[in-house]
Amino acid sequence: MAEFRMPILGADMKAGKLVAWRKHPGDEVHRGDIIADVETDKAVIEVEAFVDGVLERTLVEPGETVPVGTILAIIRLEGEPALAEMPAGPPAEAGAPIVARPPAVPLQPPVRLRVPEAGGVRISPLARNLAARLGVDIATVTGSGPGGRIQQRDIEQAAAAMARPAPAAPSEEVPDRQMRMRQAIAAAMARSHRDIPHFHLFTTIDMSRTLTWLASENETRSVADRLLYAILLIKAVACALREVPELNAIWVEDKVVLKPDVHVGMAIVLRGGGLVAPALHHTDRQSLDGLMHDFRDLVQRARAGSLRSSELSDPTITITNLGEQGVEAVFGLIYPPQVALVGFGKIVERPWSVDGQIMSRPLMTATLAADHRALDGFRGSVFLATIDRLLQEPDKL
Amino acid sequence: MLKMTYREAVRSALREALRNDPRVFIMGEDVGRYGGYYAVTHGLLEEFGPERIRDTPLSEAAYVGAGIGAAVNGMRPIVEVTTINFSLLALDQILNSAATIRYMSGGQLNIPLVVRMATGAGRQLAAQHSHSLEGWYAHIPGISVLTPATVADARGLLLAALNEPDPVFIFEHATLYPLEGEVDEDTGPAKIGEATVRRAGDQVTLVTYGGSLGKTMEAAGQLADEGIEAEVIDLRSLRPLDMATILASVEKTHRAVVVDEAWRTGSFAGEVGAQIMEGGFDLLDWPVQRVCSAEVPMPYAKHLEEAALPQAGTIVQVVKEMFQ
Amino acid sequence: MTDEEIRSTVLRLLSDIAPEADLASIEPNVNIRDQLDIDSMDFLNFVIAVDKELHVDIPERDYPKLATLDACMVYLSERLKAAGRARPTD
Amino acid sequence: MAIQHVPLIRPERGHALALLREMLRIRRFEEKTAELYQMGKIRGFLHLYDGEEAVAVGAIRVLTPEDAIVATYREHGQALVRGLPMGCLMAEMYGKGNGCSRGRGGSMHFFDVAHRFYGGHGIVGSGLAFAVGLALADKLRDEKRVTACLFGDGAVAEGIFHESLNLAALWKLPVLFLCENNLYAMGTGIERALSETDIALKARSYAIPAEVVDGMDVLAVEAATIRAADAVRHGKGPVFLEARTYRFRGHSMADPQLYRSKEEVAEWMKRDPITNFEERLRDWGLLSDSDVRDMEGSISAEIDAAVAFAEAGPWEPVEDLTRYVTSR
Repeated sequence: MAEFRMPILGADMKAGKLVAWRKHPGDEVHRGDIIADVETDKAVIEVEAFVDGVLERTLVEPGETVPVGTILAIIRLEGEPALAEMPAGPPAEAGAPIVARPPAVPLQPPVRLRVPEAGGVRISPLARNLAARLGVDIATVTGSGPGGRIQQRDIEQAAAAMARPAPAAPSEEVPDRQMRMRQAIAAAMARSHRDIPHFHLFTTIDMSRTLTWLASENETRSVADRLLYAILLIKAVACALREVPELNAIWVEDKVVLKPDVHVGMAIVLRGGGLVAPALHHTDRQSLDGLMHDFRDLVQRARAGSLRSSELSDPTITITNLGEQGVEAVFGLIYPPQVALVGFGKIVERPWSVDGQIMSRPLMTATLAADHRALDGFRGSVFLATIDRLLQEPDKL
Repeated sequence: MLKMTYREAVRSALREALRNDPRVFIMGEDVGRYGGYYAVTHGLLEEFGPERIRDTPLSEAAYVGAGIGAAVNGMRPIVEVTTINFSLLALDQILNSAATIRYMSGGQLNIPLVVRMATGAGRQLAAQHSHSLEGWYAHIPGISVLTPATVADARGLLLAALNEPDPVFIFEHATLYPLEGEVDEDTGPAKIGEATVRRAGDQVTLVTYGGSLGKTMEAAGQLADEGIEAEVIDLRSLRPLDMATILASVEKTHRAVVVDEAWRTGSFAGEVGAQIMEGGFDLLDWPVQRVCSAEVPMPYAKHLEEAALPQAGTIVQVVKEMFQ
Repeated sequence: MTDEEIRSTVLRLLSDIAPEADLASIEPNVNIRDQLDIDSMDFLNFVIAVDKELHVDIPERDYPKLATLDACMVYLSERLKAAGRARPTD
Repeated sequence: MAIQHVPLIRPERGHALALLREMLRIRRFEEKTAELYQMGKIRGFLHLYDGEEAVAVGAIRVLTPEDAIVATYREHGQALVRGLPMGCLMAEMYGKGNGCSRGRGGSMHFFDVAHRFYGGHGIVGSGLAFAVGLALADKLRDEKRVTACLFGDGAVAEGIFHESLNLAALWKLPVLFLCENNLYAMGTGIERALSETDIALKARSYAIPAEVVDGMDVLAVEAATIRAADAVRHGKGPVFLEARTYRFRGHSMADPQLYRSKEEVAEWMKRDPITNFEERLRDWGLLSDSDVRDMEGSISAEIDAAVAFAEAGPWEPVEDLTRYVTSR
């Protein structure tokens, strides 16, 4: 029995359409006879037989498109008995009989890297730039790149390690990492205090509307989708920045540079001491659910020490929410090169006059530390008032 | 040592080859009776006769193809394609036959062929007669590409090419023919594939070849007056490319500028820059710079042509920016 | 679930939230948040984990009832009994 | 120019059978390669010789082992007649290391220095200049041998045709230009490609003696080639033969042949060089049925052995990828 398969009729043909049979079961077939018409992407081509015999049976109907190599018909060679019935079993493998190909060996000859004999630190320009920004001392970093070259991830890990004390590190190592992180924070805070003429403002915000709206909102949500009130604070700050853009800026080379995008940095306390303030990117454009998702992710990664350098280095303003730790008001230092720091204290039930009536209300102190070089007190107070107003219409956040 | 011009140095190598090897013969437009488009083959017809100094019809594809066939069949032809601008008509023969037949035949055929052609701009010949396309040829595996910049190399590299079993293409910058220089007639063929440090320096590496060597040396002189010691490397061959010499220099200087008369985009300078980055990333204190021709069909007017071409002043300015 | 099973589940979920904390020496009647340095994000993640693992949906108003480990045990066993799944310790 | 009809003398039996067998051998070989291509064993491009057998068999058998041959991508028949081992050709089309070009050339690029078979050239017309070069070297060294350059009517429209013929004539080079005019350059008929379709007349304009011959008649091609080769061998400069022939299959395997009618193909098939020559031999009492059976048997055995040789051939090791790029 000879198999008549869908032929390959061109250098890049993968499948063909059987247009018509020119021979039918029972017809005699001779070498060179046209047995079928097949349509390729070019046109219809007459397909010849390469054996002598009788067409036993066709397996594919005209109009069908099948991959090359598919059995189209069975030809009984001269002298062979007729087949009682078709051989059972799966249709022949669809593709053309793949001729065993030798494995392709990657042949890009490795480029021999010429490495400077003299010692000195080998570091990529990107990594050198990043180290400067994150205050990482490259001398202390071992490079994971070829030939020990220091790369971006080496700096990121060093920065994160500085920010996260190793959990179960052997005793003598903990103080070392702790000390390095303290040094980094110390350097930043010293620079902040030395260079930035701070002024501080605070206001008290009635949180009742925010909290009642949140409680009813969370009632309608499944457990996993519940929101924290901190998210509303973050969104309020982000939206307020739209109205007071001077605060969404950095101070570089003696002039304020307004930032087009709003990336609010959230101070995250790390267990066992230490603090990082990674950014929630495009905070103003995010939904509350988006912010909740991103904030949860940031907290997890901050604690695991795997924050990306961009998250660490590009917040345009920072929020510190020490209310959790029971503090009522925060008068903090700005993270350079930012020009503002927003602080939220804890929510306390207190007497509050509403339309002349004294009532008990959940009150929260919001503070603003700002760089007097970049803006004046008037704009700072407009900012805090805007936050207060936005929190009174939580449904619009 | 003998004082001679670049063209005389080429001629002396041709004459030596014709005398020593009966298989050698020269083919090209006006190489015989006219004495050569650049007078390189002047006098050879009288000495060696029309059989071996063959003027061809204006048929670049045919006489380059014929050179390939004759080389396969036991001869040692030296084909002069007048200028690189006319070689475009023979590109198929060069790429699909000369460079490919040895491989395609599974190593059975050798093509010991030398092809010489003038190249480059600087003589107000305008767009069609001023191309610098050696980089195209250097892209092709299967052939060698030589760019003699000095009188000594004009002779030494041609003699070396005649010892190669595979096709060699020699590009002689048109402005170099009248260049005066010293030649020691006893020194034999030069070494193919080795760059030469033409001027030592430890603050910046200037990589160049062929017609741009002069300007680059001039720039190095000006830089020295301003306290910057530049090392000048003459590639002498684009394929094979001597990266070892380049990287050894960059390790010392940490700064590299590649000077190449071709158009910047897709230039051979781009290839050298890429290989410096690949092989010497950690040596670099500054991104590799390139000084190439403006991306414009070569204008006729002198002041425009000079503005389009890389000049010593351009090189000096680019180097100084690397030292802000 | 027996009380013992509830207790070990609660401790496991807490350890997921605060891996560095030493849960063996946790004081059963002292506020969990202070002992384990847990903030509101961590506590919410704990509530979500309880819901996923024990299928007990803790409304926000009940949060104060889970201030300490003992309080958690009492609250959860009542909720599980109410749902017919708690059985008295053997 | 019309085809010169020279009265054909009856060939000697052995010679006649050899001519028939060579033509039949090409036809069966091409049939097998078509089958293997459709099965995916042979890939890439494949250009078959069916219908033009008389040209290769008539012309190439006349050449001596010292002569050289430059062919094109439709080269299977020429390579077989020249003596390249069938197994090596099949292995080359399989892309195997024991192919005549070590798997690097494929169907379009057979090379065999021992048989002075200087390749299939894939760029239309490029072989002409190459052949001129071979002949130039022979002339410079007074070698009394012929370089036969085979090409199709398509090459006639290329600039290199003009340049090569002019150079060969100008320098009186020992080249036998043999144009297989099969009336089509892929899908373009000759009357739609050439302002002057009389190719031999074109050749005469370069002061090259040119003759037209019936490319479907093996004896006619043989006779013309003997005359031409003799002139070339004796330093009279190049000679041009235009063999008017026809290809029964498409340009290549993917050719739907939209450019010609079935009737035209059928008409030409009546002049099949093999069946016609067979009939003539029977008329002359030189051929018996058993002769044909023996030929078919031995040819089919040779083909099966060639396929086995290719199937068993080793793949060129990938580590040798860059070998032969240069001589180093």
